[in-house]
Amino acid sequence: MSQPVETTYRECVKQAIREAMIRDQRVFLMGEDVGHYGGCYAVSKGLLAEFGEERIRDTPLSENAFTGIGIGAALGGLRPIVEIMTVNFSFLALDQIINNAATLLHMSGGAFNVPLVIRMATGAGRQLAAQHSHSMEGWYAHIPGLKVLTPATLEDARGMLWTALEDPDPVLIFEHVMLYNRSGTLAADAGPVDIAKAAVRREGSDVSLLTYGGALYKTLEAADKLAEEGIAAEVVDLRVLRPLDTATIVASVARTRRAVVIDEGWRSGGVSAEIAARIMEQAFWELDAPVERVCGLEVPIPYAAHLEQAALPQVEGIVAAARRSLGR
Amino acid sequence: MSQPVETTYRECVKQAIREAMIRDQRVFLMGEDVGHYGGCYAVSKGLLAEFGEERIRDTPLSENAFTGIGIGAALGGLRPIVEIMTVNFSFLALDQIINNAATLLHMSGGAFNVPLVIRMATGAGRQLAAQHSHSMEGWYAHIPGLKVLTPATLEDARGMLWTALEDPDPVLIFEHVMLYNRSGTLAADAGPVDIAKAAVRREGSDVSLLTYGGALYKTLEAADKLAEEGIAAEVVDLRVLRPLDTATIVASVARTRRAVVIDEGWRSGGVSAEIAARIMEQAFWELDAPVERVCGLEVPIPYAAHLEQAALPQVEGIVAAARRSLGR
Amino acid sequence: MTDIAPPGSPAPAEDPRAPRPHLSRGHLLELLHQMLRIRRFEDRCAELYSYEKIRGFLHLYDGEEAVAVGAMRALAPEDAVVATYREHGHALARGVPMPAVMAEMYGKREGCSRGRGGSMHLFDRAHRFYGGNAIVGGGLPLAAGLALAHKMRGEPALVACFFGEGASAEGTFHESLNLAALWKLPVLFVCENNRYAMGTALRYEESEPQIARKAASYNLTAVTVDGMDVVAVEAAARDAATAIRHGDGPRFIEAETYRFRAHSMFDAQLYRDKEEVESWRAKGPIRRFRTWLEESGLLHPQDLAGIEAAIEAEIEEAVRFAEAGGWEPVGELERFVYSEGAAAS
Amino acid sequence: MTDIAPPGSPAPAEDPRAPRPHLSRGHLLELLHQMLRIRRFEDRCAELYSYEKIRGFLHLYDGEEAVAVGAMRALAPEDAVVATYREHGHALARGVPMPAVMAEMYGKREGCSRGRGGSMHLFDRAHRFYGGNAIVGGGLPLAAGLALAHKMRGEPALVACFFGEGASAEGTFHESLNLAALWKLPVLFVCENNRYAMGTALRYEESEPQIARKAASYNLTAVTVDGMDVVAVEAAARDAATAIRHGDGPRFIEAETYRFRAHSMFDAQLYRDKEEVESWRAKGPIRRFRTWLEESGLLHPQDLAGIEAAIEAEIEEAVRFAEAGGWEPVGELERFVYSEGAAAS
Ligand SMILES: Cc1ncc(C[n+]2csc(CCOP(=O)(O)OP(=O)(O)O)c2C)c(N)n1
Ligand SMILES: Cc1ncc(C[n+]2csc(CCOP(=O)(O)OP(=O)(O)O)c2C)c(N)n1
Ligand SMILES: [Mg+2]
Ligand SMILES: [Mg+2]
Repeated sequence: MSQPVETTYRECVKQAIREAMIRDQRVFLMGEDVGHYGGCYAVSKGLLAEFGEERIRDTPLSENAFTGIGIGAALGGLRPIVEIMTVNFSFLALDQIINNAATLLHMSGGAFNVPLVIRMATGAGRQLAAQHSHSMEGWYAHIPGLKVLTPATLEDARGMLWTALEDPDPVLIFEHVMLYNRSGTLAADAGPVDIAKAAVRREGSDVSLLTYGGALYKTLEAADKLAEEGIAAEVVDLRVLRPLDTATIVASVARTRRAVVIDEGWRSGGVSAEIAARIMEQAFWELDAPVERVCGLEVPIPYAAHLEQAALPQVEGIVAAARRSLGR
Repeated sequence: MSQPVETTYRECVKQAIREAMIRDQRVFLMGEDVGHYGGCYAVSKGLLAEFGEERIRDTPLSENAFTGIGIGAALGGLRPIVEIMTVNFSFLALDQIINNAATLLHMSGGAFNVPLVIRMATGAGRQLAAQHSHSMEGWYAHIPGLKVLTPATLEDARGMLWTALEDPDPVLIFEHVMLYNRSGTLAADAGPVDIAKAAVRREGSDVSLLTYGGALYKTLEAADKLAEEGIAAEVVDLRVLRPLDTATIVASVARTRRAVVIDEGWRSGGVSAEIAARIMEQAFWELDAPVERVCGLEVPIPYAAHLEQAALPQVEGIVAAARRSLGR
Repeated sequence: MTDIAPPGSPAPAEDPRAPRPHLSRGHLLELLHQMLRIRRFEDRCAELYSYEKIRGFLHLYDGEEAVAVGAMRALAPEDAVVATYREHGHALARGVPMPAVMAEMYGKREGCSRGRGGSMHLFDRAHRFYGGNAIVGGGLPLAAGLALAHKMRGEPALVACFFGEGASAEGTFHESLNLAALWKLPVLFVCENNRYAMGTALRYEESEPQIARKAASYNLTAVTVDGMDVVAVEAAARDAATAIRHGDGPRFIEAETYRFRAHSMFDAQLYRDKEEVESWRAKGPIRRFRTWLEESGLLHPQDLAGIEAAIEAEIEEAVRFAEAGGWEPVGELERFVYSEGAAAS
Repeated sequence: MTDIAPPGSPAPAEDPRAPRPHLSRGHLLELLHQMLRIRRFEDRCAELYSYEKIRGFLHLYDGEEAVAVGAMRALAPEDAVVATYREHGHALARGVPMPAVMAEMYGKREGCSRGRGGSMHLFDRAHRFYGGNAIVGGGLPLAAGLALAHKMRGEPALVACFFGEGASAEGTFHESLNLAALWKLPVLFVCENNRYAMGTALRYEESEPQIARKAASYNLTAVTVDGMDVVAVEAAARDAATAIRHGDGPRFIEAETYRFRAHSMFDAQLYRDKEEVESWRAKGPIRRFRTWLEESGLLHPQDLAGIEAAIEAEIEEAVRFAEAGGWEPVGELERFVYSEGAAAS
């Protein structure tokens, strides 16, 4: 491993795109304002100058068509990265994502696979209200045929795209809006990472805190707080929501016998439900307490800061749930 | 209760629409081929002649716009029934359903509610393959602001629409394609039914079979089989997937101490996951075995009959899961 | 009342049924007042944004005031309005009270959306202001649906639907225009063609950059007007509204305009150069109209002072109201997911 | 080779770069052969449907054969094709082997989609046949995307995209045409205007019923041809293909045609009367072309007998192949949700 350098999550995503473009002529980036504007979260700033309009391709506001064009281009031998600005806009492209991208391989009996990567910003925290702030990655994880990635660390922001572009099937990458400015150090030559396994970000023996994406850092903070109380929490970063790495989850819960799932998305039918169900199925007899869920409130995300924050999982709530699961 | 008459599920839906149209001038039906064609599942056959083109309104192929028009018309004081032919096409309208219908009331601070009913056909069994056969009602149940109904009986097919039209908020009704031809008897004057509660369709003390929609009848059949083996299965018809009637579910499981969820939809992140998670949260200490799930295989629904059937929950699988939960 | 024809105003309304706009001096001063009111209000919002009183996205209407102000004059109280995330101007011109708008920007419970909406989601039932929609193109079907309700209920009201030229690339534009034309719905579509969708210039958006021409392909009457000329916009809107009220079906106005500032509050504006912005600023709707009024002797210094003072006072009052407002209690957060009285999840 | 101009064929190709179609007798007989082949194949499918060998939805192309057959003649093997759920004709005319198509109708593993697709989802990699799409309008973006790949990879291939007039009301039509025109993508859009979308007549679908006129509003060249005249369709397609291959961007052909039978297998056809159907049947593409060939002395009874016999043999072989085929083992059902070798859920 080479010298670590200071960087940000945003920069990691950008460098991941850059390198992919350099490495593979079939790769291009397409989406609204990825070019002349520089990306609505400034991720692709500078790339237009480096790669030109063909490969850093500004699209009109046409989510369904440009996502479908990404699918077609993938079928035609390219490796498109389609950027959808914000997860709420992806609903406009849902027909193409589900009825074509996720379905073509099976429906064609294996004839046509779709090596497409779709990136989008997800999550709340910027007071953008009810049409810009939801966390739908867990919802997409319901769909067979898709893979769903949620990079939370710099390393994953840097490395997941590479692996995703090598995947023969459609991969969705959700970047939490509150992570872009996150800074830290990373090996200068950081490369691809696996997109199959969850990662234990902190070891502990008393309770498993299972989370992903933007909620990882609140969860780590909660683990710190719990440590002060003498509770050793294990923090598992799911990393990939489909296929879920059930083995790592179950192994952790088998050790700690208690679990809390933290998910910014809505509770009912979200990631947290599926994880609770799988733990029930595969580790029921190891459990000393029911799985707890700390989720986003089931409301459209509101604008006012205090309401928005109240709608999201917070450190205190995570700590309280962990305590509850320990009967304290 | 008046004299029972022979009827079908299809006829019940039609009469429910008819009566609503007669009762309330604000009600109208809008969708592709509801008029001149008579409805792609023949539900609205004859209604055009009775009510005319204004109120039985054929639309062009424009799912997003006509669903949005339904929302606007509801805002404008009408009571639209929007028909989307098949659940897979509703993805084209998802932006309007989530970003507007489900969101407007909250986002406007209570200023604008959306009294809209959207009906659609759901489910597999007719060999219509991967773009016509999915069961997404559980997926929609993730969305706050929506109500999700799944009438399985003639009574509900007849009565839920009435109540839904009186609801001030958007209600989605999913009609399983395999139910339309189902026949039976119903009171001639059958009227509205509640859209809040689950119903125990068969009582039993050994295991709770929790299901809804098209899978209800397979589940009742499985309960018969189980009875032959001396296992008394309770069958709960969820009826409403959002809001879930957790109280009825938990009460049943508290009695039987064992549960199997049967859902034609995909397993991961589906209705079955949420129910398992809620049982875990609210009846963990009453459980004698982990909650079992019998779901659709996680594949796009295939065309060939044997593959399609293999992708769906079947009586044998339900029976086996119930046995497993009883340790037999 | 005198009829006055300002420079650049269109030829007399094509539709003989359209009442000639009564361009009395009072009327003209009112147009100026409304445009200035929007401008000053937004300037104050930008300031408040830097103090972090207002957060989230804030899309200013600077340069486009003539469109909302001109078009709104053609509406009656029973008409409905559907706008975009760049809708402060539409809300104010429509009559949504400034204090409620400002309180909403603050996220206060006294805001017109009880703090849940913010800048992009202004709503007001009393003025039939249906938002505030932050999904580009998302408002067009709503407008068509409201219009369908008017039509089926036999109400003479129309729906004014504002959106940017960027929205015209979305599928909803196509579907909504087709349906509105097919069903002869009383919608006044107003496309604010400010030549950019965020940082994407018109030539990267549309194979047919003249949006009115695209609209006309749906077999409806579509015109292009100088969106920097408030009187021209008003005349076009009155003309269209008259036709719509006579049952002619939808009308379409493309207002050619320009956004002087960033797309939202911050934006490096790499996609256009300063000279372009400056050349448009010279044609600014307020500057140009005021100059013309002054040169025509219709605007005296004391008129302007009076207008500015009234606006200043109104804004002060709005800020005071917003500052004094309360925060919606967190315990109320789950209200309005479903209607009061209906079962909740 | 003789150039022959059949009745109703269009004026010589507008584009001087377009090679004049070589309408040799062999070519003409081949057109008839292909149309008849589709017809007989589908007649057999309808029969097999009543025996429940084929299930699900089955959308017949009866009356529209000239469109697929004519257009497909303009394509080269390296071109790609995107079609709809009414695509037996396209698949056969493109060269997808009939046995694989028939086996797919049966749901057998030897089917071109291994039994997973059925009638609405025929696929074939070898012939670059990208389906079979049962979402109306769902294929247009795919076609534009394939064309983008051709363009970016510097390949001369084009993409032929077939869809009904009903699809032109969908948002994807609008978005895809705009993008194809904006980016000058090598797509040949072929709209099969058969006047009905299921039971919804054109006048209930489109405020502008001339689909080519709508298409032209995207600033691309669009023509309307007699879709009942196979030679006219071929000429128009060749003309368009030439322009596309020269880098002119997309072209659009509206083929006016008619569906003689029910939308799918069953349909009470309440939405049109028998006389209308009969009057179109008289213009049927096969009947008319055959009659003309006979009257011109180009088709002798023994030619027709030979063609019919060849088709009969091909269909028999296809049915035999399908009957003899196996069922995909249920254990394989979860294959192809993800690509082989990639991690599965
Ligand atoms: C469906 C959707 N896609 C993308 C966005 C992000 N976005 C917000 S405004 C905008 C540009 C819209 O341009 P235009 O319609 O011309 O309106 P203007 O901002 O110029 O007034 C974009 C891309 C969005 N809000 N909704
Ligand atoms: C998005 C979508 N909406 C509705 C349907 C149901 N449907 C199937 S075919 C059809 C009519 C399509 O008409 P057109 O495009 O003219 O094609 P044609 O069947 O006439 O060849 C409809 C409504 C569908 N398959 N997909
Ligand atoms: Mg714009
Ligand atoms: Mg048609």
